[in-house]
Amino acid sequence: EEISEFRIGLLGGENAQDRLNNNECLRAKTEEVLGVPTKLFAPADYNGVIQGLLGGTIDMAWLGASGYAKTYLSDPEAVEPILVKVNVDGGYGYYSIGFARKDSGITSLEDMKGKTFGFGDPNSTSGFLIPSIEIPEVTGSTMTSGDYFGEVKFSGGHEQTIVGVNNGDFDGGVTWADGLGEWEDGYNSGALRRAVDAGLVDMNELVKIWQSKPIPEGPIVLRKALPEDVKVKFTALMASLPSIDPDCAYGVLSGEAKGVQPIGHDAYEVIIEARKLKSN
Amino acid sequence: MSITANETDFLKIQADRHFAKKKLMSFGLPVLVVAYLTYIFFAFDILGLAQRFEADNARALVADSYSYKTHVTRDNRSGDVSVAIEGERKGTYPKGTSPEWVTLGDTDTVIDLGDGHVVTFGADNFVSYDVPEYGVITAQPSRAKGVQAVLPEGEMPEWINASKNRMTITTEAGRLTITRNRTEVFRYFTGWELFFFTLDSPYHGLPVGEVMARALGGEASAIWQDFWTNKMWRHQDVAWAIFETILMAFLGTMGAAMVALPLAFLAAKNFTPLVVVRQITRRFFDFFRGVDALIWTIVLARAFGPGPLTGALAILITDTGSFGKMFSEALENVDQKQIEGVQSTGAKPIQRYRFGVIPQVTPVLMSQVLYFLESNTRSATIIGAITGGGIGLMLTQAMITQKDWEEVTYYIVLIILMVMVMDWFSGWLRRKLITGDESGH
Amino acid sequence: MLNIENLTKAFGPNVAVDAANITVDKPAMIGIIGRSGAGKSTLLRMLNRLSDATSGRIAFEGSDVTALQGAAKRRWQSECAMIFQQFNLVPRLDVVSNVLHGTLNRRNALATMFNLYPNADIHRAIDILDRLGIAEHAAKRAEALSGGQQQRVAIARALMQDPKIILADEPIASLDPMNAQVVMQSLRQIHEEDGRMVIANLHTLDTARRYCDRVIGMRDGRIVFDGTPAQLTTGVARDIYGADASFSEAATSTEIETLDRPEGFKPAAAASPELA
Amino acid sequence: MLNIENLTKAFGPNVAVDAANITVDKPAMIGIIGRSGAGKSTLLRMLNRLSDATSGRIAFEGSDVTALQGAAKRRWQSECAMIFQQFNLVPRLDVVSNVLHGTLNRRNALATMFNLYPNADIHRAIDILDRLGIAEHAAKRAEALSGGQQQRVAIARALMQDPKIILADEPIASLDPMNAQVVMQSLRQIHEEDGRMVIANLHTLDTARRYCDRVIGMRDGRIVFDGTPAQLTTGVARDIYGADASFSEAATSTEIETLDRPEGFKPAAAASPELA
Amino acid sequence: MTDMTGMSRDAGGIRADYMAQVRRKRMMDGIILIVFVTLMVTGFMVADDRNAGGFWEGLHRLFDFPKEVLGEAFEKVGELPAHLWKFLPSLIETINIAAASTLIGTMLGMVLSLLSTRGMAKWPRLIPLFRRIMDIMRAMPEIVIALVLIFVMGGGPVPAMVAIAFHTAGAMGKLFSEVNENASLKPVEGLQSVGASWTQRMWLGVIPQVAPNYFSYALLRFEVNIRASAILGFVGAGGIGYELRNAMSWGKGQYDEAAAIFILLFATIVVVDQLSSLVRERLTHGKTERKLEKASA
Ligand SMILES: Nc1ncnc2c1ncn2[C@@H]1O[C@H](COP(=O)(O)OP(=O)(O)OP(=O)(O)O)[C@@H](O)[C@H]1O
Ligand SMILES: Nc1ncnc2c1ncn2[C@@H]1O[C@H](COP(=O)(O)OP(=O)(O)OP(=O)(O)O)[C@@H](O)[C@H]1O
Ligand SMILES: [Mg+2]
Ligand SMILES: [Mg+2]
Ligand SMILES: O=P([O-])([O-])[O-]
Repeated sequence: EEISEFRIGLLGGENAQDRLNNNECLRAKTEEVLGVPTKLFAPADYNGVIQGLLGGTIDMAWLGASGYAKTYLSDPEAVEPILVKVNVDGGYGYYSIGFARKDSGITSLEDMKGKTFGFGDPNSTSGFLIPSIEIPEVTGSTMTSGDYFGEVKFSGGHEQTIVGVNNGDFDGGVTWADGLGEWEDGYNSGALRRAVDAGLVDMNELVKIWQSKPIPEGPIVLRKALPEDVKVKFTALMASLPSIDPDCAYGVLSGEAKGVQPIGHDAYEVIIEARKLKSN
Repeated sequence: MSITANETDFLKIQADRHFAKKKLMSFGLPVLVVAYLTYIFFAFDILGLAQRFEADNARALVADSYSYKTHVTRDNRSGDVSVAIEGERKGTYPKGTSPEWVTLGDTDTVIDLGDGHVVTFGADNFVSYDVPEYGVITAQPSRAKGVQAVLPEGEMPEWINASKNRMTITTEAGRLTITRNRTEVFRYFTGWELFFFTLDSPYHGLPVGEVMARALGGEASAIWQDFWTNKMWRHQDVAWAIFETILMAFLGTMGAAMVALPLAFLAAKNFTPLVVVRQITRRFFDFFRGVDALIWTIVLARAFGPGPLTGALAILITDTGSFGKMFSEALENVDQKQIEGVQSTGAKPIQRYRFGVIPQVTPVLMSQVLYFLESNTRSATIIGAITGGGIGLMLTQAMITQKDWEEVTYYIVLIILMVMVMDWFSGWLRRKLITGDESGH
Repeated sequence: MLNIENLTKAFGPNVAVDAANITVDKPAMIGIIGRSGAGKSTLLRMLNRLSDATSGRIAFEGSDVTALQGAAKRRWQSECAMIFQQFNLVPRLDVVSNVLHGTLNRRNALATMFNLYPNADIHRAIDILDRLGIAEHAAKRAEALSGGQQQRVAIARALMQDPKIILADEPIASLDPMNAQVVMQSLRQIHEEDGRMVIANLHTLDTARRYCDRVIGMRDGRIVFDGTPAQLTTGVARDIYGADASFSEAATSTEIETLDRPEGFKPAAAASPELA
Repeated sequence: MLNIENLTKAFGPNVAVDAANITVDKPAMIGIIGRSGAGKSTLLRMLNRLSDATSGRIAFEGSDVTALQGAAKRRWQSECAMIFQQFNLVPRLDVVSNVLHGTLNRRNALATMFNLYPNADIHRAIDILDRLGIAEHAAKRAEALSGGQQQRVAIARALMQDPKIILADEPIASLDPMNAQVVMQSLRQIHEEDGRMVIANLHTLDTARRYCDRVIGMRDGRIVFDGTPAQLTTGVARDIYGADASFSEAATSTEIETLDRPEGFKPAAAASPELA
Repeated sequence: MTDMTGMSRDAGGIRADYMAQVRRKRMMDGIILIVFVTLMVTGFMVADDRNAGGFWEGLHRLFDFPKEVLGEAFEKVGELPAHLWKFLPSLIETINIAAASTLIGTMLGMVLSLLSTRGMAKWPRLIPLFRRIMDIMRAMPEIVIALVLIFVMGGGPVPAMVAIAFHTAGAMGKLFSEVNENASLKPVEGLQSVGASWTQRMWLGVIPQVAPNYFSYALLRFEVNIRASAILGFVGAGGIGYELRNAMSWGKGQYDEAAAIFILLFATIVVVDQLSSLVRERLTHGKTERKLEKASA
């Protein structure tokens, strides 16, 4: 069988156009390698990409762990993980960080009792899934509005959470960071760092109130139904990207990375179980 | 006197009562409105909102919409100094070059923020900021000891925000942020920088006349290319996005009109005497219309994926509902006489519709379709924000990441212009097609 | 040639036309009179097959018109043109297009959908309009014409059908006396020159008397008079209209002459009536 | 008391009222005649300050009316009621409300918006309606009344203003003769009983003659006649109307009596005039 | 009837003229048809090409998503009443946003329309200004205003309300001024002659004439605004749209909630739609419908 087109889905987190720009080099290389027209798509939220993968209209995406779990739970035959990003330190994990405004006097989850708490996107691992499981372990209560927190809301995404906390819409919220580097810089990479770089927040005015256990980096996935040679060619391209074009890899992998390494479905079983837990 | 005094008295009493009722009515309505708005006032917590109102954000938004900032950054680990417009990679000055207010030295970098404000990056991560009428602030960030700021005598003013590992100084001239890893200066300028050409273009910074002259000198296509592919403002992508938005509106509206017209006959009393068929068709219209285009977008995204086609189909489905309803109402209002006139000549049913019905309803239908074309341009903006296409996505994403407010402003201006142009265009078409059509074939 | 036998039309319990019998042997100009609700329109509509008879039979040149269905029925309609009180033109279309509607039955449906009429038809339409004296309005929209002109367009459409019978349902009721005369003259002339049968519902006696060879009177759905204009005396008219002795023909007249009545001038009186 | 000096109104190059001079010493009933376009309406509208004069001056009891602005101008309007040819009532509101509009200027704006009229005003409104013979329609919507009744409501509204002057712009032009008479009688009576000044534009000579103490004739914006009804001879009238010898007053008459002219009955003629 | 006997002198000329007109007309019709068809076909091809999935390949998957949602909803149909109850407050919030913004927008639109109708305007010279203001208010998509306001004052119903009210004011202003243009100015002049102020003239002279039409348009707008406020919830402005997005994007496991929300939303829209057409029918006895057409024609 043949494909006539290869379609790459891009998850949110940045300006749609920045995302397209950052991945333009990957698009060109893929087109060259596969010999078919390749296109980039940048839907507004995680769900947009996931629906595309499920419906077979998107062939490849770099999902979050929870996003992968959702795809798998909806249709186990839809996609398969191929590669995962490896951090500069060799690990492939990141953290969900709980934070609040310094001037609110909140310094820990205890202080958050009765306050407004902000999640990100429902399909985010660090912005919802992991904290929604690990935070109750600390507080000993559920995440339902009124149980422990006064109100629990979804901001819609990591950026909105940060701005929301900074503006006082939420008393505290969770977002992701690599956990490396300094707090005052917003860590080495992650949503906080981007907000600092953009001049949106001053880390002096924020405090960390919670940190999760390491979260496995999300997989780069391909649609299972793709022809085998396409999968092989594309995986090879992705795997060699950091070495052949570091600049391109920086854009595609959202910052410094040591490289990518193969990964399978098993690495995400935990997340899938976690996600099942949250479904009613 | 036409009537007796008695009767007049009776009339007066009646009038009194009448006016009492009127007073109640004319009071009752405003009272209801005020009561409801009061309820809303509390239900929506407007007082609390006023407290949370972020004047700073509003100011930042307004300021950023017509100004830009240039970042001068030193990486305190490597000592490298870079100058970048809006701090973005695509706005970075090539190594060794800088705007004239930044003097790059071997060890010292002198940044003149204007009005006497001067920031100097010295050796060993040393930073000094000479603030007129206040004094010189120095700092020497290091990994071990933090920022180590030294301020002039006296109470620390509120425009300085300092902690062990971080210090921010915000003045009218600009902003200085020092952390252990980085030292960064912002200077603000009015305007939309790099709107025409980015720094890597040879045409950047040239006066308009000069660019014009070069364009006439045969460089027109190169100039256009540099402008069109401007990485900062991405004019090409924006143009495509606008086009996609209009395309969604056009395909959706026209497609819906074409689907709805035959269906409308099924829903019109005078054309479909069968109650069952009529009711089923009408309920279908209600359903298509009642489920908003937004939800159709989500439903369709699974089958067609993100993109303008999905948006166009969502508009098509919703508007089939709206048009179906409106068209069938128009059809129910047709003048039977004309149809009978055509029928009496022995015309076939299809000819009866063509000449007895269509000429009557075209003006109404046409004006409704064109009105929707304009309003769908607005809807398409929103739908694009969800399906991933068009100017709507660019706008919402630029807003959500909350940095490039000048881009947000640019998109908003473009959207308003786009909608106004479509409004004007549909009005023009309406006049041309409906009133200008003399023989009305 | 035309045989109407026991033709009846009931709307629920209400019998609009009650066992009408009419026989016409050769093309004639026939006027049907009767007051409002007598069943005149219903009769004509059944003739054109715009509505179906409840019982009874219409035969034309031997064939049973009441039994026709589908294409055959439309064929009949094209042979039996109808002119309406309100003209029933398509107001937004131009005059020639309206006239061309008379050919719809003969032409291919698809072609007409796109307004593709043969040039010969267009020329004939203009000739007919010319004959009726309104050729100069050919390109105007029908709605831009006066009532009398519109009715002549309707007649042109009827002529375009090249019909054997022309049915006219109160063709002049919406017109002023001047236009009424022009329209009736046209119908008469068509009858005389082309030898077509014309059946016209009329609501004024004098028109029927002046223009028709034969007058049929209807009352409450039944035919109560059938004879020459000469036989239509005031007494008979009173019977048809169910009027009493105060009935005066002038009340229903549309004659132009009767409008120019002499007026007596009387100077303003000085006395003013009491207020209230 | 009323002094109009060199009052002029120009619409672009077109001078509607050209240096009009009128002096009125004591309340009178004044009729202004002249043909269409003579400037009658424009003159009244300037008096009421509905439109501004181009030049010239209106003085009433010493004060300069032309110079008033804002509240003072509205004050003047309330003292100088206006009655319009088309009544200018609010059709959807009831009669009493329309009459009460006469008090708008005196009452608090907010109160009137909520229909808070004092009961005394309501009673007075009904008394005035009663005086004009239409009290029984008090509760009806204005649009439900006949033209003559509506004009009387308009007069009632004017009276409600308790004005010093009543201006009436062709108050009877939209009315049938019977209603015209009632309305003119009412105006005359108001003048006589209340001693208010009434200035009425009229387009019929006989009305002016019968009801007015003084008649002013306008032609092309200029005042060409100012005198008693007796001085208004047919020759003068011809001058005012710019008519030739064929001018007959009857053509403009609205007298009731002239309508009941005997009618000669003429049977329908058989001859038909040639068409075209 | 001289001209009925033969062809008149100029009938030939008329014939030629008319034939020329027919030819012109046919050509214009042909060109318009070709342009339209080309636009539709190429437009479709461009959209199809720029879409992730093609139209024809996706067609057979059209019902995949509804099947998934309905499947789960049926599976857990027992929980439906509880869900309906759970989301009722959000629905009420959405309806409140729509109602309040319709109310405020309509009142604002009323004033704007009076200020921009010839013969009624308080400051006739500023009519073009008020018209442009209304154009801009109308052109501004709600989502833009809402997102900006969310940035400035945080999420919640108020940004949505302000955004919708703003847009509504512009849209209503335009519609209302069309209604005003059909209103008679005579009563206004009548009131002016008694010395009434501008507000009195408008309130007593104009509003009674146009109120039924205003009301009917406002009801129509209320319907539109319910949808708009649901959409804004989708981008973070609270109400039922927010719940719907969360349920929808979580996907399998919460589709039953999505279905419940959907039922609420759909039922509301249908009820309001039916109610408003009933009221409008009563109010104007079908008059407005015709006016509407005329106004838009
Ligand atoms: N479609 C209909 N449904 C029910 N009753 C009808 C219908 N058409 C006509 N009628 C009734 O049939 C009777 C005859 O009506 P018809 O229109 O034939 O009278 P007419 O003589 O043409 O009167 P007119 O002078 O008013 O046109 C009337 O009582 C009328 O009410
Ligand atoms: N608003 C206006 N703009 C321009 N010209 C006007 C205006 N109003 C009146 N005119 C002109 O002023 C002249 C006088 O008009 P006016 O209405 O005063 O006449 P009139 O005597 O009341 O006539 P009529 O009997 O027709 O009411 C006319 O030539 C008219 O065309
Ligand atoms: Mg009839
Ligand atoms: Mg006048
Ligand atoms: O799934 P996340 O990348 O948002 O943690």
